[in-house]
Amino acid sequence: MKEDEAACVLFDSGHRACAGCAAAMVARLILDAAGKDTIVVSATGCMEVFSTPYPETAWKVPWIHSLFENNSAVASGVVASLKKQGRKEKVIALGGDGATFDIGMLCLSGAFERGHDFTYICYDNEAYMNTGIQRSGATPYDASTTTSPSGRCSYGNKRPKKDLPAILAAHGAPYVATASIAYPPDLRKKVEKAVNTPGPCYVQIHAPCCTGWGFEGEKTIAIGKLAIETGLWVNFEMEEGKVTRVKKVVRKPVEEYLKEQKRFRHLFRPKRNDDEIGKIQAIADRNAEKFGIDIQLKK
Amino acid sequence: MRELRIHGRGGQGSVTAAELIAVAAFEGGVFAQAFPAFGVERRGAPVQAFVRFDTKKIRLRSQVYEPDYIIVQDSTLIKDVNVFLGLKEGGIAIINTEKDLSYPFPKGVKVITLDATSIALKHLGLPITNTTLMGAFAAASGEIQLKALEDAVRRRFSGDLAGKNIAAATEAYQAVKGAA
Amino acid sequence: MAMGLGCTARPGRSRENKTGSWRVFRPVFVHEKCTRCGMCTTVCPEGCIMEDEEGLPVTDYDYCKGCGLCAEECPSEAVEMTKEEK
Amino acid sequence: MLEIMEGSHAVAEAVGRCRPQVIAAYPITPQTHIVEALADMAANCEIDADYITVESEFSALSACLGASAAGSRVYSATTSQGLALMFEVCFNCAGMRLPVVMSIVNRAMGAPLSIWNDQQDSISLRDSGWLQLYAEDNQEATDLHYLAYKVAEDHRILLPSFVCFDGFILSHTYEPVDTLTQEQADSYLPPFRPYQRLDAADPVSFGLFASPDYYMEFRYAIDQALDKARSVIPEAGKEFNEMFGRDYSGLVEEYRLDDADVAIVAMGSICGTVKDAIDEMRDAGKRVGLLKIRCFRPFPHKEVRKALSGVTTVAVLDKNVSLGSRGAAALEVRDALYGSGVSVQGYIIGLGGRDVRKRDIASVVAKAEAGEGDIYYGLRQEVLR
Repeated sequence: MKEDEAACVLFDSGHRACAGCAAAMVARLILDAAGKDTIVVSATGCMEVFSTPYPETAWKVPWIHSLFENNSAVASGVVASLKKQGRKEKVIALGGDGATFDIGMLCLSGAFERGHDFTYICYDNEAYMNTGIQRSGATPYDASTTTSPSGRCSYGNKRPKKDLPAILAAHGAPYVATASIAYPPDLRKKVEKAVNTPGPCYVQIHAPCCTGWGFEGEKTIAIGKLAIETGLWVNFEMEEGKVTRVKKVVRKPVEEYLKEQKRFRHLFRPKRNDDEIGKIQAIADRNAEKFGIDIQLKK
Repeated sequence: MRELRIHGRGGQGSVTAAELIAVAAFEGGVFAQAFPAFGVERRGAPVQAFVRFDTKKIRLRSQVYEPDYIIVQDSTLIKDVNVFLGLKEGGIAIINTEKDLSYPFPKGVKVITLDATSIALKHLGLPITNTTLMGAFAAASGEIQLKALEDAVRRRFSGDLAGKNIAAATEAYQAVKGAA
Repeated sequence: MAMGLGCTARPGRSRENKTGSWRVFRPVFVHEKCTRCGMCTTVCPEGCIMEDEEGLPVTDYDYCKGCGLCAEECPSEAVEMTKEEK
Repeated sequence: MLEIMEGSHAVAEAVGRCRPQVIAAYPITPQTHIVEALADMAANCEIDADYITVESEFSALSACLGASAAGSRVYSATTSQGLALMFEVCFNCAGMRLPVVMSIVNRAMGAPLSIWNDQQDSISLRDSGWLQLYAEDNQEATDLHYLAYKVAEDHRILLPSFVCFDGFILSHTYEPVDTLTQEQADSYLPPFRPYQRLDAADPVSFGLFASPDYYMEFRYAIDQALDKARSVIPEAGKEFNEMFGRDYSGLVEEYRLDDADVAIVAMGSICGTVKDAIDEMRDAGKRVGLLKIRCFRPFPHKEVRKALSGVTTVAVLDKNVSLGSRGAAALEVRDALYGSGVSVQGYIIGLGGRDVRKRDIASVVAKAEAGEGDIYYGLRQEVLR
């Protein structure tokens, strides 16, 4: 069996994700990288719901869902139990950005501080999709969601994304990485590295949501690529707190990413809002400077 | 059933005294129960602890309201708390003081005063009077034997410290025995 | 049938849910153009594109939701989306 | 062999002898002495457990849930606000049929803040699917842990269990306790044998979501298991008695109830004081007895009805109140005696650590006989004006 065929094996067909769902791709790709000797602890969220309506499960590895906010704590217990039993399975805690950035932050911080040997994977679709696209701490600046709608006196979400990779690196995590479903081989490599690094590791995967962001399902990967090409999402690796690898790009203006998505439509209609687009461009510029992602073209 | 109420201040070891007295009594062959008046008191605030002694299993869980004995770890407490409240007629009050107390003690109560602080300072170098007063209690009440008290102290404190506490308790024991 | 104690399930059951009926457009793989790069297999959110013995993509239409990602991402434009006849 | 020790330490020793493989707990008064003692045992290799020092009670029980699902015997302890923080996980453990055992060192719920004893904390979790056992003294508090593991892990049950004992009143009291030796403990409690576990060799998905087509059946299954516990607990108690001579074979326990006119119904450490009060009342010619509820969940309706069939008046003492209604035990007892003609009076008593004395028990009995019930007993007069 080829490597890519194996990808289909551990996360089964028949799940109920939207057509073109990035989260479903995440599930397949991370299991492909981690292998069958992996125990997955899922938070409540879109992925959990679309993959496990009783009596159906799409998971072919041992899998457990308890609550929205406790996947890191449940994973701590699983890791402790395996250690006592002398078992060698790898443990992945999996959650969306709501579970990870917001409600599960306490458990996540506790588990990382204690140094349990597991990998936390956040599939980051930048809002609460399961409950109907409400803002989270991962929602980007100016994105319109159902709880941060654009309106006569609002341009959408008022705050930029929380810098969770830096927070977890500050906990002493040996390996922290960001990845995107737009670059599957890179994603797989990072997950493989994370699960094989002792101690608590974190991988945050950009997972564009066609339903929540407002684009057609076949564009999921194209949108993910644009996020990286505009500098609004940076793929990087941090080892022992230091950035060691960054994906460089020839940057495009942010509006090429923004205009493809309904959640940013208010920045272009009824008339173009150069001020706000400029602020988002400034976020991308800061990212580019901070991580040094710009490829300098020879003149 | 006989009951003891210990009045002290947070940090003076009243709870430890109650526990050690119960341990000594139990080792001496009776049922015993010790518990603090559970509080949030910090160092210096008035506290209480209780001990019960009986020849059969003790089931009662309320605090001690009509004690047979009281121990007052610090005579200044008499001004703050009615330490004699409910003390039975014929009961014994053991009070740590260096002065002659001019206090209208309840009638029919045997009051034993001793300068436990000086004894404690002499043996321990610290004004912690709980083990000293335990020696006095053993002598005055007969509820616990000095030997059992020594064993209880050795179980709680190690080596040198146990020895010092036992010396303090023994001096108080002999002082009270001698006075009787 | 006995229910899984504590609401548990064993693998395999999700396959009873045939999501192929969700489809409006059907991917048709033009093998003549295919370079066997495996991109369609990798990106399929359903995990329902396999490779045959020659490395050519084969879709399990029981599960394909017709999202079109395979067609969109195919570097050789070897997947055509055609309207499903219902 | 009887030894005198603090309740918390006796419980910690018993827990250690139950050989938990994973312990996760967060300190809270008055539970601290138990988890400190266990940490000490772990630090000295006296127990072979992974001790997880979690950042909250919520994570404590979540970690226990994960470890239990992965196939380990687990332990936690908490009280009051800590238990409230675990609320969500409590329902989860029961729903996922994980035999977690947890000590509840009963304490009042805020606000107002109180560190003192009543049983509002565990009673408030009565609908969560956990077994609930209540101890009268420290001997029972230790022994019930062995029993709880035995019953919880029984494949006919597979439910988590609280072992409840009164904060401070038992946890901080020195009294003689007979702790089992390791050999005795091992002979009674076999190693944990999970019914199913997270295992790559045999993957299972735990904690699926259930549509309206299935949900009720899973709740019904929990209730069936609780009903089964009505016979499995006595079975385990009988075995304990045969091996060690202490009898926990009853879901309830009777004290001088045979010819009683008035029965007091109570749970936990107050039962000791009630027994002493009954002896005094008996000496004065009053025919009074006690029905102690050891097992509150499952509630032993049948046993209660049988035990109270001969009395005319029942006074139920509740160290809890279902605000807007009555004390939890009073409601259950009234349900059990429905149609029997027995008068059931409820008394909310000892909330927030208010001390309960023998004379209070006598006063409750007098009130019950006079038909004055369903009251808070012993309120300060100023609130009644």
